Amino acid sequence: MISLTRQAIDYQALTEAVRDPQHGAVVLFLGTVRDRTGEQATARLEYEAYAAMAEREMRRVVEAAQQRWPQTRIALIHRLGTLEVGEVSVAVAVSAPHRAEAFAACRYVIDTLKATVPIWKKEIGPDGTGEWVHPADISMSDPFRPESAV
Amino acid sequence: MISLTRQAIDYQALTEAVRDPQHGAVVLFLGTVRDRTGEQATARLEYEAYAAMAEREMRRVVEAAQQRWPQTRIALIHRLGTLEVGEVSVAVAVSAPHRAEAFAACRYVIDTLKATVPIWKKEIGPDGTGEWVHPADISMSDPFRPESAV
Amino acid sequence: MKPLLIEVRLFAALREAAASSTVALELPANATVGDLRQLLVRRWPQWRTLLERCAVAVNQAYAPDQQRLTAGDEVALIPPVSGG
Amino acid sequence: MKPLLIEVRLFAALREAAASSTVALELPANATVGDLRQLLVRRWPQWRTLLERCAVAVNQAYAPDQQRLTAGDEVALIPPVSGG
Repeated sequence: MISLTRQAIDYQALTEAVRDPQHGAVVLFLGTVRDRTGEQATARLEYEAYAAMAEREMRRVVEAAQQRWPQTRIALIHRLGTLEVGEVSVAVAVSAPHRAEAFAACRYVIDTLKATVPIWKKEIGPDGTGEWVHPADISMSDPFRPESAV
Repeated sequence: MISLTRQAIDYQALTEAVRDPQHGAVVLFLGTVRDRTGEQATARLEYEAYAAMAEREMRRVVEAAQQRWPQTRIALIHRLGTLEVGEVSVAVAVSAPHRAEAFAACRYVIDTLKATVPIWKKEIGPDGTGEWVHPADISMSDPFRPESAV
Repeated sequence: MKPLLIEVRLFAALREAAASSTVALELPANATVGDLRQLLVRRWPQWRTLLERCAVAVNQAYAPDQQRLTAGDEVALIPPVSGG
Repeated sequence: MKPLLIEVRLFAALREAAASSTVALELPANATVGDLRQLLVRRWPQWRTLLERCAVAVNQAYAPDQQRLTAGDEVALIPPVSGG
């Protein structure tokens, strides 16, 4: 279960999709829209993706996590379009036999997604003006292949 | 929202209880009943608590986490009674401005709960015989006050 | 001085072994948590290993062996926990 | 040899700056990803800083500057990402 969506994210369905009678631990991460970034008030966000490549990269991230933590089950969904404050922009659900792997794999997936998957957000302020977020601390051209942030 | 319950755990309600427009991250941990422990098949578990003290210790754990990560919101619930394979025995929901604190506080709460809160499980096998789990690696009498496992 | 009558709560394996959720103990006045431990091991030598791995809670908080017991204290034996 | 016609996809701040979701480039045959970068900086010197921080994707995978481009490649400029 790896996808992009323009609908509200059903994180309970995502969580149920990874549960397993052989597993004792589930970790769910939700990214939610904050009402501000630093000093700047945020009214809403707009997410845009290079959709075909983003889905490929999301699968790569999940496969890399499963190579490192082979017994995990992982589901990943990212929202696109306009999101209001408080809405869920991304959800990662991981189940594993024990909690250490579940926490580690969940953290790896969200950190790597944020570093490598071609999705961008535009922050819209209360006055309606917006700005694309292109973080200065990610240089994607060198090295050419952005790798795990873990 | 800190409690013991004999009903199935509604982890979505727990998660919604900690969400906050000032927070960008939510981490949920679920402990679930595995179908085996090592070589031993498990049919179900029975959880027992020293209920009044368990609730006090659960509050202590959450307060300790919130002292260490002051901006977090935390909810914690533990199930008691008979649980079938696959059911949720414990849920910890944490929201925070950023994901690093949300992951760290969630991990701290479940690790410390497992080390200090007076709750016990009995593993019932397919033949109906059961055994209380009293882990050998936790010596609770020395030091007398079990502290964080983090 | 009057002896101290303490009812100790039992849980999990200890509760099942004793077939009771409490045990009544008579301790000397000014007895400590450590004295209570020793009395329990003398009464139940067959459970010594588990008893030595238990914590003692007084009034719903973990208590050190040096702590003095008082009439009316709520006392419990806490075997190694396995919640979660 | 025939020149290489490449349509480059644009996203986010670059798409808005160019007021278009693609830009068409004519490159020498055997051009590399690095050649494409240089041509873009010459065409849009005012966006040099952002262009230099972009990755290039060829056929939906990140590509190094040394990689040769081929007719029919799906090419995209990937500004620093901010999903999550």
